[in-house]
Amino acid sequence: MRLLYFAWVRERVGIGEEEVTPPSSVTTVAELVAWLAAASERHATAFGEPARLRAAVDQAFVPMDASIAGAREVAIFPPVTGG
Amino acid sequence: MRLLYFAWVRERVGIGEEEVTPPSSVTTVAELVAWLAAASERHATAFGEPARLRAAVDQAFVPMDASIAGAREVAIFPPVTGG
Amino acid sequence: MIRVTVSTAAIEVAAELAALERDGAVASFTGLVRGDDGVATLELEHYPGATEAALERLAAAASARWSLSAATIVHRVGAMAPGERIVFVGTCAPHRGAALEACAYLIDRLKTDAPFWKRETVNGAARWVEARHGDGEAAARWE
Amino acid sequence: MIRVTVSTAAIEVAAELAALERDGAVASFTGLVRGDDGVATLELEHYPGATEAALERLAAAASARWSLSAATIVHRVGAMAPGERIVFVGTCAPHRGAALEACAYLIDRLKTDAPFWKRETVNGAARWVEARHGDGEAAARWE
Repeated sequence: MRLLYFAWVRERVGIGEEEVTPPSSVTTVAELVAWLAAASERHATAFGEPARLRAAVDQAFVPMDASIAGAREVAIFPPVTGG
Repeated sequence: MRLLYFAWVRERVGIGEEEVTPPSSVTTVAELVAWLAAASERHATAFGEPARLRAAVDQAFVPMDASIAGAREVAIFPPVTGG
Repeated sequence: MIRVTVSTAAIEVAAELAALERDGAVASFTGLVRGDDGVATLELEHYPGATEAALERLAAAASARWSLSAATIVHRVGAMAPGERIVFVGTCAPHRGAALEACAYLIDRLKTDAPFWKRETVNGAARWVEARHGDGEAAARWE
Repeated sequence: MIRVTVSTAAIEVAAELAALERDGAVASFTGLVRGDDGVATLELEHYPGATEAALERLAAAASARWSLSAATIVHRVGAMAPGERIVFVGTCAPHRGAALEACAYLIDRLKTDAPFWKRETVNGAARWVEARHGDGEAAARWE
């Protein structure tokens, strides 16, 4: 599964994307975020406050309880601020 | 008193402006229009349907029962259709 | 900054828009001569002096109500062809809500509050355009 | 006709507006980088592919809802300075109400539905801009 990070999530993790293989117990975006927060100190600073995060699965915006089953690309980022 | 005509009012009267001196019994725009309708056959075709007319006194839009006392310029025209 | 122009010259929207860019949000509306119903030419008559004054009052009212940084109204008069620009309204404000609302207000009110009269030529016959009932309603929603 | 552009190039509003003139009414909104609060530079990050797709969905939704003849969204990304254009939204329809409403809809929804993130530099310090609560409310009024 390819993960993409944007804005301060990308800055805190230190990279814009990575390939991961979460355990089968990780089935939703929220569970993926919790699992990522334990991956490293940098990941902990990025994923420690899930309420401040939003996500897209295969380029479609989804709520945090959305399934990641079969997802090829999951993006995690702060609320958007365009326009 | 200077009268200005626009759009089909101007076309029907045949001129865009004229100087008139209405009698003292003519005190409102509506009375002026009725008085003008009797001035000539062309005037009758322009001013015969007062409900289709609008007016400005000294360049300010006014209702037809507005006074013309002291007016220097009265414009008579159809409802506006700009924009 | 208020800018009002009534002219037979073609409306240059790029220059008008650039002059409006004084704050974070710029909204504009451009009206084009419609070619449906077989309209071949459109002629616009106005009331020199009174028309400009009415547009200036309108722009000043919008500027005060929405605290605009700039408001522009350009209205073409004389003869024009389908597809040509007949009116341009532009507003600038710090935030988008004010710019967009003021722009809608200006075009709605312009249609009822400024002395212009349209004459269309359709199939060789000229006719004065009748005022649309909906225009009065659109203007009234701002009261 | 739907036209969506996400680019580091400066936004050319004149060309965008001219391309929109396909019917009687054209509305536009331009957002400029604000220089208040001492902002020296603004940087825009986006989600390549997903951002363009989100803007295209938005433009298609507006086109269907208001029967638009044309809808354009141009969003700049990368580094820019105060006063520069960051976003342009334009709509064209036979009548002004549709063009103006669809334009307001597009800019309201763009702020909540498209993946862009702003980073400001103020007094030499960079900070990510927080989402505004009012943006969610403005977007929700179209539901």
